[in-house]
Amino acid sequence: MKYRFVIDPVLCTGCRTCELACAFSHAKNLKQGRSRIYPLSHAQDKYVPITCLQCDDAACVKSCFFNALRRNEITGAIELDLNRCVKCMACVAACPFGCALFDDIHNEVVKCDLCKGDPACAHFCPTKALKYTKL
Amino acid sequence: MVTIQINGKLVQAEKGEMLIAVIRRQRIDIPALCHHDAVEPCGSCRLCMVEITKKDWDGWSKFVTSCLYPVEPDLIVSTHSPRVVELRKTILDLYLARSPKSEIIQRMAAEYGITQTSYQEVPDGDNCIMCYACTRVCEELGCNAISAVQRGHKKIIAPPLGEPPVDCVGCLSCANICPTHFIEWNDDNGKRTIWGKQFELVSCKICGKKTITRDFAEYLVRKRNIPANYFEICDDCKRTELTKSMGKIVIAAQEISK
Amino acid sequence: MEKVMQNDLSKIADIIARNPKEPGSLIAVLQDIQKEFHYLPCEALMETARVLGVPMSKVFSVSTFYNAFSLTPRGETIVRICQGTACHIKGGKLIQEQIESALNIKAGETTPDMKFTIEIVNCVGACAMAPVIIVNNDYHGNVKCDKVKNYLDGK
Amino acid sequence: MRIESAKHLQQLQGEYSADLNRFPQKVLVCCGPGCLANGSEKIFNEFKKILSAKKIQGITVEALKKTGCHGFCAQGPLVVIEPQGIFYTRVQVKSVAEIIEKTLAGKEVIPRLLYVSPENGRKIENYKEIPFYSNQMRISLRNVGKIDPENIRDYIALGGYQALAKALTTMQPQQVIDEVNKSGIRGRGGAGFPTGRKWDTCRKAESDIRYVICNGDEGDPGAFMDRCIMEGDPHSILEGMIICAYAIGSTSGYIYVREEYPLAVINLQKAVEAAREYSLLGENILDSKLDFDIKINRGGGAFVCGESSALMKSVAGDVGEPRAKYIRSVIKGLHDKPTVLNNVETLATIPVIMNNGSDAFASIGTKKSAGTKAFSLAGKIKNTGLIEVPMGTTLRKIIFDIGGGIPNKRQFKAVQTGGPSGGCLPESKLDLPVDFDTLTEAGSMMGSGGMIIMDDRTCMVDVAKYFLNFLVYESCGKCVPCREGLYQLYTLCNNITEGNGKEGDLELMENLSQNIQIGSLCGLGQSGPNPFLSTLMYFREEYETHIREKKCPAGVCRSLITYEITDDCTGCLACIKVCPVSAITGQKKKKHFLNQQICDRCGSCYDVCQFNAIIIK
Repeated sequence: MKYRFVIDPVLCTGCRTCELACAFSHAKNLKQGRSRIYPLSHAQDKYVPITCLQCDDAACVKSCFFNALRRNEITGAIELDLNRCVKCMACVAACPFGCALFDDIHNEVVKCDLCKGDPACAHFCPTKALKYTKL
Repeated sequence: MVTIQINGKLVQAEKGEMLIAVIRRQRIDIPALCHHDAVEPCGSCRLCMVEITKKDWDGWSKFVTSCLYPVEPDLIVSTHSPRVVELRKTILDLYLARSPKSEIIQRMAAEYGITQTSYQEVPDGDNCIMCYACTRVCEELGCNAISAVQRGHKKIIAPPLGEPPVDCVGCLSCANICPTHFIEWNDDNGKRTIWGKQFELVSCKICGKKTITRDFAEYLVRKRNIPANYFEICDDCKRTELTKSMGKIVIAAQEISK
Repeated sequence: MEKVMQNDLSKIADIIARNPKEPGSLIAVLQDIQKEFHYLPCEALMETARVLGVPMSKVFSVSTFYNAFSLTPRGETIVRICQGTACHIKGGKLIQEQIESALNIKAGETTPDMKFTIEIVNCVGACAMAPVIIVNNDYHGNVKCDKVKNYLDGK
Repeated sequence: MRIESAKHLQQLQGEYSADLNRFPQKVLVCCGPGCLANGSEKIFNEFKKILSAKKIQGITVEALKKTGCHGFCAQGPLVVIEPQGIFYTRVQVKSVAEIIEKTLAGKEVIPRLLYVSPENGRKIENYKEIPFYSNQMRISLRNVGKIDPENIRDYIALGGYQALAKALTTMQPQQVIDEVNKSGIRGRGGAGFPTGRKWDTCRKAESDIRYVICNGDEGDPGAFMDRCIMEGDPHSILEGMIICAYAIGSTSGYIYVREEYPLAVINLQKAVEAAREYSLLGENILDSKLDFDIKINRGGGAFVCGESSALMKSVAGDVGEPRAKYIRSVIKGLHDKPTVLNNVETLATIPVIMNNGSDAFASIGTKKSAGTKAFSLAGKIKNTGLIEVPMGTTLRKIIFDIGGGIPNKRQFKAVQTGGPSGGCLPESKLDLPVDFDTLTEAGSMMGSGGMIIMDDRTCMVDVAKYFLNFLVYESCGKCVPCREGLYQLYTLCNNITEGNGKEGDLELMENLSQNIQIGSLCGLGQSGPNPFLSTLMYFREEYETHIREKKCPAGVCRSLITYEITDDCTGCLACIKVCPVSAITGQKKKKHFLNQQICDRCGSCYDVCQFNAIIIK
């Protein structure tokens, strides 16, 4: 792994630019995808951007019988190979943080793949609450 | 790495890789119904057949299913030679006689110029095209709840003894992988029914949203060592819970730094 | 499906125990059960699956794939009609029709009184005397249409 | 009894052979499938009863042998008295006492039971003089009909297991393979792949375990050569397998035998047990450090299991569906290990090659197809039975000289070879020398060796329909061209026989056939359209008559024919007696009446009428 995705909740203003960036960058057939990141509010005007933590011993990877979830050793992201996914929803149910999602628009399972090394959310985050930094 | 020729173009491929992967990487549209990356190839639909030859084969060529043919050095592949196209047409024509109502078959056949089958429609023909995707996916899961029954033209996919399958966990993988959407199921009132078997869907402890079946959750706990409590709440509520606990940490951290 | 008796269950267990406890024994076990009961009772299928460690779906698949197996009880007398090539060109089909009409059932079926079952076999290797029918274990060669009933009498 | 070494085996052969020849005469009762069906078991038991009760001229019950098929099934039940070679045909239980009294005790031949030459009416005493036998050359069938298959001593007495001893003690495995290679033997199962090359590839494939499988799943309808070898001479198969095991380095083998052949299963089982008892199977065979054992697997009754990968799946206890073979089974076969799969006849021939040398074998037959081939003759032929001839013998010689031609003064129309994967050859091809390549070129194939002879009362469209129906039923259903394609081909063919054929159907069927051939996953599908294509190639006008004129020239397709009684009827009542549906009425010496409403057009009356008074329209 050469990079790390860093979230600084203190800097998050809940502007939801990241959500938009994510949805647009994962658009298919001119339809936006479901965002893989959610700045959720835990107190008045206080937000935590929730997204996949790319766990080391990931429940989603363990739950997949088809080897569809595999770690990209360069970006550190656990990527979902849609060609191998049969939508059994095991990963969606198993992720303890609720970060494997089902996208009703494209009718497929989605999760954060760090945009293959250039996460759009971090790119567009105006406050730099989201950063993708070299180790 | 090996170099092969596809439709006249030199292409690099991984050794041992199946031809279909290389062909599709070249964005060449090659039809297939039984092929799916999640499961072992079986070569039953015969649509992905290509014509192969080599320079030293003296003009001789053979027809192979690209999903089941590992690349070899110096292979010369034609994905749309006249014989191959003729073969695909015949196969689609046969499919259309068997499953005239299947949309995907209609669409694929139309792409090869067939809108009406040349043959007699098979009496009681249904949309099951016997591609084994469902049985293979079930085998991959380790459930083996369904299998091909009988043989030849009478072959169907069914649970053992035609009764609700004991080993089924209701994960819907079979229904999802089915290229013709033939496998029926429904979720209603917290219950899921598939293959004549009824399953209880797990309700989120917090919001009550229905997730996967209780059997599948237990199966994942048993087979994949995932803590049972992971399945108690839904993904939405999990994120909210995570936000709450993260929030506490953030506030506490801010307090300390002050 | 008929309920299998208690002593039949122990018979099934004995048959399974005669073969190595491995998935590879599946066909052999089913053949032995078929031989004993003339069909495969569903309890036997389940027990076989359990003991050999083979999924029930595979047991069912195998037991419906091969001709040798039947999942429904057979009659006391099994009339097998050869439909090999030699038997066919020598009128095997007509023999089949005669037998079907004599017993009033179709090939593959069993009479309601459980006395007769008609089976079609694709060649029994007795082509020299085509057409051939086999009533239980007795071979009858050069069968004539009008004599068919004689072979079934007294059974 | 443990055979310690090759030398010990040789010594035993001397002993057993002397033991076998201690009687002045031997009685061989044929208990092949044909004779058994004609009641030869009862004849054997009668002999046994009488000979057990008293010794006749030094002959005890031990001189009585229950043998495998003698071949001439049409004349069964057969009894042969050796060493004179007296050949008794159509023997009945009541003749047994007479044979014992006259022939065994009195050395007198019973003319009534002898074979009568159809040409000159002469009675032939010795079977070697009957054209059916004199035109044959028996290699794989060398012992069938001569020995008691249940007794290993008989096999050893006739030189059995000597080839194994020779290979184990004087040859290196590679030498064995070279010898098989040089002999030019090709697989007798149908495709004709060179056996030596198969063994060589398997030996060279990297693996710790290798398997030998004998394919005894003779599924071709109309073929029964393998059955007769398995029933009549099982040890020759075992010997071939052990030699193969030595050559390729295998320790375990399987014989996959059809369950429809119960006697074959029993005899093979007994042979394996006897070979184990004599240490010809097991550890350190003939003190050569070779360990090898054989397991018998009964087939479940699926034609597709004759296909190598399907057979191997079936041996492993699975559904017999073939797999795509980009990796050949000699490299990755049973349990993914290198496997040699040979046909019964091939394996039974191996010991002869070892004994007599590859040159002797290669000198028989044709250049590209060495040796002999066993065929089963059936259908509309006089001398139905089992024969073996050198490759390159013409069809005419097989059918007319050996087979005796067509019965009932009918015309030869076609011969079907190669079972459902083969095809029908017409009269113009009768002078073809039979070998692997010429048959394939002519649009048929050798197959396992079933030959079905057809006369002018056989409809070729009906024959094609029969095979297609067979294949639709036997298709495993895995791939589309075979499952759906053959089904559609059958449907079209069926329509033609029912008078619903249309212009253009034949072209559609031809196109479909070609695509089934190239598109199917295994040999069953790839060769499935052959019966249709070969009949179309040689009998196209017959198809066209069915389609255009809605007539069946052979009078077989029942939707297209009616039977009528002409004025030639003499009122003999014969047809009335045979009509299974009582459609014919009439009085003696008066022209009979056929009720077309009741008639189901079975043709029984037509076949029985001696006055040609019944005609097909």
